[in-house]
Amino acid sequence: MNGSREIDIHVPVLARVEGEGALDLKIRDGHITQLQLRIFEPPRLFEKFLEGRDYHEVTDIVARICGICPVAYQMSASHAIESIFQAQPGPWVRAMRRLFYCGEWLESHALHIHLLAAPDFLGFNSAIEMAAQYPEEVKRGLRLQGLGNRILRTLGGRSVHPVGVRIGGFYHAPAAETMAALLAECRAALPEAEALVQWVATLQLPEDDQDFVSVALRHPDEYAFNEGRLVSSDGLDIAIDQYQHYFREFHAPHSTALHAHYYPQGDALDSQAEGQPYLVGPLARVNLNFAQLPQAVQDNLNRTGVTFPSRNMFHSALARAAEIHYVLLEAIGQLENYQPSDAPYVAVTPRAGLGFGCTEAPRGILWHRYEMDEQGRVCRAIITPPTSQNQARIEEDLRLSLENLGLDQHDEVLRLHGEKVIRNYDPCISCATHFLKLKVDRE
Amino acid sequence: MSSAVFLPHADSQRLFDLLHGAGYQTLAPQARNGAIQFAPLASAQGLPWGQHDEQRPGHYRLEQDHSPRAFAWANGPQALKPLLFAPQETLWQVERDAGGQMRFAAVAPPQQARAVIGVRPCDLAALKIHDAHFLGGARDGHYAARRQGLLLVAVNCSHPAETCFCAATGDGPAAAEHSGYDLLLDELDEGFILRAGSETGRALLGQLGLPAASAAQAQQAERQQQDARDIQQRGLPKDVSQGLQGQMDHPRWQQVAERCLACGNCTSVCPTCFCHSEREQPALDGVSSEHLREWDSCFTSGHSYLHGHLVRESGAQRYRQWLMHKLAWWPEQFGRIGCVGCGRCISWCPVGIDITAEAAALCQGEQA
Amino acid sequence: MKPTVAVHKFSSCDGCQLAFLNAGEALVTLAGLVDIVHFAEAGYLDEEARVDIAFIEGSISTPHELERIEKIRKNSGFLVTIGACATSGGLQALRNMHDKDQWVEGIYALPDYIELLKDSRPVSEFVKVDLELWGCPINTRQLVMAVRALLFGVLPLEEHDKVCLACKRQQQVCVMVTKGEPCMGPVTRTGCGAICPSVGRDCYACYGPSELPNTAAMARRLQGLGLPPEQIAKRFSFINNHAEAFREEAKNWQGAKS
Amino acid sequence: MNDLRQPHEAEIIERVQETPSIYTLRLRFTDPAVHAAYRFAPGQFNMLYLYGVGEVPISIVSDPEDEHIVDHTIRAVGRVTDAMARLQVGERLGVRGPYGRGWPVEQAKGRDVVIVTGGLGCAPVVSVINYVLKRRDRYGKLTIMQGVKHADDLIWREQYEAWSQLPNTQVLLSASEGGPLWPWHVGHVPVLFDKAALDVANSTVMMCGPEGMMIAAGKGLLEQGIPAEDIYLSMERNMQCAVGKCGHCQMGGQFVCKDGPVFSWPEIVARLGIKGV
Ligand SMILES: Cc1cc2nc3c(=O)[nH]c(=O)nc-3n(C[C@H](O)[C@H](O)[C@H](O)COP(=O)(O)OP(=O)(O)OC[C@H]3O[C@@H](n4cnc5c(N)ncnc54)[C@H](O)[C@@H]3O)c2cc1C
Ligand code: SF4
Ligand code: SF4
Ligand code: SF4
Repeated sequence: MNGSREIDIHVPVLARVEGEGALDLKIRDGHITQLQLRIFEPPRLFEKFLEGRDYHEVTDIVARICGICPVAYQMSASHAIESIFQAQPGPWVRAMRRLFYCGEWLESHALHIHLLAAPDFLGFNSAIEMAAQYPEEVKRGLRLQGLGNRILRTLGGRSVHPVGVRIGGFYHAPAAETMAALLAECRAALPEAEALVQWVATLQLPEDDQDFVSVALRHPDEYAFNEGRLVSSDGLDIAIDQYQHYFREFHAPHSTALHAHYYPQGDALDSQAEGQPYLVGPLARVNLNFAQLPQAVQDNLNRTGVTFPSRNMFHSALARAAEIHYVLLEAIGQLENYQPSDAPYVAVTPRAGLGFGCTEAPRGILWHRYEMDEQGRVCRAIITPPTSQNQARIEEDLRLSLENLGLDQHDEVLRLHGEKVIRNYDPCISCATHFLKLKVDRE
Repeated sequence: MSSAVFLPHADSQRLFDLLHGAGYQTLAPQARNGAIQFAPLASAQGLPWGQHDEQRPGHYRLEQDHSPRAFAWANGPQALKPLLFAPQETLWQVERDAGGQMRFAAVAPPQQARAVIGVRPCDLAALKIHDAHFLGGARDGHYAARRQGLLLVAVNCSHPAETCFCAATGDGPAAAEHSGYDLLLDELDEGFILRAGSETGRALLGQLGLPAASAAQAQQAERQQQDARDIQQRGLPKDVSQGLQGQMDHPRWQQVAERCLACGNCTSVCPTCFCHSEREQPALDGVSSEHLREWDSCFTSGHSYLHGHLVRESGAQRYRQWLMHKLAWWPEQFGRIGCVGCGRCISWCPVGIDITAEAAALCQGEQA
Repeated sequence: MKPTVAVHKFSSCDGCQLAFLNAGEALVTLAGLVDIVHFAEAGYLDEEARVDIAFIEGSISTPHELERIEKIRKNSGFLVTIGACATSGGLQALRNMHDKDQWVEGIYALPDYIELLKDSRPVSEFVKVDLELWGCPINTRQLVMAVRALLFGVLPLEEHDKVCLACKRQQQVCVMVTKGEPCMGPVTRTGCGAICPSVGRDCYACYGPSELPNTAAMARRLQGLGLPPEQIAKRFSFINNHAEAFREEAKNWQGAKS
Repeated sequence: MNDLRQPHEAEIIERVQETPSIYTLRLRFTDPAVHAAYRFAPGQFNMLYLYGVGEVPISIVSDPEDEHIVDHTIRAVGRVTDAMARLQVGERLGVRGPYGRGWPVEQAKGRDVVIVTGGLGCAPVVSVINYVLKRRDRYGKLTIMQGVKHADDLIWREQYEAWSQLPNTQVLLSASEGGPLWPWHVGHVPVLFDKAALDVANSTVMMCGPEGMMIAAGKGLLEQGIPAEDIYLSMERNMQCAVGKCGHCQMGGQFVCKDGPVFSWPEIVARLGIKGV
């Protein structure tokens, strides 16, 4: 009926996403002729700043790439540099890193669900508006977020740009009493996390069946987040140092962030062809590693009636809630076994070499590559954050879901749905622009 | 002098138990984060057995060896100061209702009888000064509340640090009678000689029913005290207060200011510094507010701020205020210099500025 | 009438805005005390609105950002910069010392699209700033103190003492004296709560220079601790590298021989 | 009684705008018992507390025998005093005090009183002027000397004119920079001393103002032959506690808050004129 309508939708600043981006959509003759998630955050050239800096400065620098997931940056960098220095931090550090990471997932996921995403599904502009009608839900969200922050502070001194991390481990080991108090808090919060999963399932998550490739870390013994191999839903299974053979970043003209594509056949480095979009993040992880979630988390998820792997991108919200449940259980486990350590880190000896680190940031895999000189200074660094990896997928999803919704819908409906789709990824635009690639093909 | 008794190291716990039995919480020195610090301690095992402190200007290291002693070190960054004069506390709070009416309420520090084990003679001397300052004139209620019921178990120094000069100020290394302790210890390799300095101390000591210390033990303690006195290298110029008068324009102030970070670490660790500022901390919703006080220092700009200008703008002026107050002006206020020779300001100055060296240079007049 | 508030983002990591979003219940209280009209991340969009108080996160690093900040200044009664990026140019001001054109060309396939001002600069170099909250990142306590004071109609107290004072008030043990750590506390502005020494490490000056920072004496001390000139320069040339006191001291050591 | 450092609530019962930046607050404690027990001497000061913002030391300018009121004349210069300027009648402040040692009004009995002020005027001396004027028979001649930098800086012009009309009272004004409408003297305060015809053996001098001015005036007065013990000055330093504990107001060994703010010349002279003390 209005198939010949000309629709131009321009959302100059996307609300409730981290960092600033815009959405441009042009529809001509019932077809999307232009669709861009434009990221105009000025690039901050971090990888360049890293050059020449000492290894012990790296964790403090990379934290500044992103205020929302600084821990992920610190962890990927630590792993990469430790691998070059051939340092083995040992089980205490590994356990505390998992706990630390739990704090970041909890804080970031709770923030996204309550402050950024839920208003979409309940019809509000902001969580603060929403709080008038859903005070308990919003408060529960703030409490969970606060608990995540407290876990981060216990090990990191503060929750944003934590200062407690060093190459080799942590600067200090919290006192046993501090950890006992934290344990009590986590136990008390567990029922809230369980309830949260059920609550998210009651939200009107749109039905939207799509085909996509999920990519995440997998670890043989645990639900992976701080180490593992890279696997995909179409059968990829590689070591993290192989990443650049299967994934490649490119500069899309409409964006200051680099996009990434997946090359299932490998040889991404010298391929002339375009690769394909892929998904990283909570839904990718739950889709790939559902079986490794603790039974309680699986049962709780199963009670929602949604089955994983899921092809509905909007089930990301549910995956995020399930991960909150999971990290609380994981944190409780680490805290129950806590013993303060006299050696919260291993001393490292700088060496020259090349190393890789890949961990699961709240939004998905965060891949680092470092070249160091023999004094332990950075020669070159490449950092690939999750949001740039998701960007091609977000644009693909936008196209598909808007078409599924029907392009004859009202502008306002299209715009809202488009924003909803984007927010569902919890894109972290600040991160996305904080990197730059040093080697670019210029054909 | 009250009679001395002997407590073998193996029975050290009896001292703790005695104090707990009398209702005291015990605070004692412990090796924490690389320094000796006072903290609650219930078991004698937690004492810093075998720890030594190596102190030099701007330098403090703890080392562990097989010494059988618990007090084979000089001191840590704290004296009694933080236990009585809290680094940060709420003095009072106020609520305001919708009609603008204010209700002020006192905030009392917790009431708890505390016993501090391991107080040094210089700490006792500093305490006397703080008692005069905070309890004399307008009484400071918060200090008074913490001071009340504080039991002091002092230990004479057998291992002064290189930075110590209490012998020069007359405040150590052995505690004088009537210097304020309830119990006084001399530590020997095999245990402690104990004596009481107050009625409370005597009563407590009586309960232990310990044998008298032998003459040989007493002699050993005395020799040890003498050695501790002799070993000290630093000192203050003779008549330092007099010597500093008229040196306000000395070029040395500028020279020291070139090294001084004006960070206030010296004033924070000094057991006699009492400066503090007050600050308001209103709740976000505006219905209540807390009035805080916190340690301040003559090295901050706020210390001498007057509307529109600072009385002490430069590092030289600020350093001069510190040293002159300690050594030249304090006698006007308290009848003695404000330095008890503990050496903390020397060790804990990040750049190792040495008050004894500065005083000596200044007292020599204009030659720097 | 409740005062109107906007939170604007420029070149930054979003970390300072989190002082709002991580405030917990205080965020709800705040929303009751003021009218938030623009705060994209929290869901409020009215960039062009006139407001009583504007909080600015991030440094000015593109021509578009320069236009925006000028407009915001015109529309705002009281303008507060939050964090190192907005108050001193941030970590990314490191690029001010390099030839970025070359960088960007070497990096992006389509460099024309990437418009950059020559430098990353603090807001105060372009428009009048009424209050600066230093820190990378600022924390909720600083924010609450500032908002509360402004609601009372007074200027917030400036916190510019050295980190050492806060460190000693918490009875932390000095990491420089006991471990020889190259702690920047003696020249760094307080406000963070001395968290680095409290976890046993050196302060790296993320709150910027304190009042009366004796950077020369600090640098010589670092040298005494065994740092080569290159590392001394890097101590000053870090999170607040563009703040004058640090920038000047760094210059004294860059390229110097040990 | 409460802790010495805890304020009592007081209500503003009257407010006078003296000049665009100077205002007077007339206060009464809301607790009648507190009000009844409150006593002060001229030259003493209170700590005024503005809810949620902070405290400032402010002199008391009303008459100590007027039992109903406590007046404070305040210049709006910064955080606290600017915000206090917005308070209206009926609003409340916290007050604690009185603190410090005031003017030597007892020792001055039967003698001439010489007031020397400078700069932008000085509230503390207003208290003593009012005190003397109210008890005219107890004191000899009252001489008020004020020096300002620029003619325009003189506030309370009418007030000075009114004082100058009173019997046995002399008002002398000088400006370092005069002007066409400046009928008085030009130069620093000491230029006034010759005009004052001081009875040097029988005068008590009370000074308040910038330190530099007080030093110059004090030296001039000594030259005139006034004994040092008869010269008093009111000092200003940062104050937090006002009870001699916080250490901010120290000038050498003196605590301005409790040993002063009024000092005799011999007590404080050693500390005057040294930058940084
Ligand atoms: C004994 C005494 C009596 C005084 N009497 C009067 C008077 O009668 N009328 C009058 O207008 N002013 C008087 N003052 C000066 C008055 O106290 C300051 O102008 C006032 O404190 C400025 O505070 P503010 O917050 O408005 O200014 P800001 O410059 O914003 O000062 C911030 C804070 O610094 C401290 N501070 C600043 N200046 C001074 C100062 N001069 N003395 C002590 N603390 C200071 C206060 O805590 C103040 O709140 C007196 C000062 C003293 C010491
Ligand atoms: S001045 Fe220095 S040596 Fe003297 S008591 Fe204070 S800290 Fe100790
Ligand atoms: S003025 Fe300085 S030296 Fe004197 S007590 Fe205060 S802080 Fe210590
Ligand atoms: S680097 Fe310094 S200023 Fe920053 S958090 Fe650490 S102690 Fe505070």
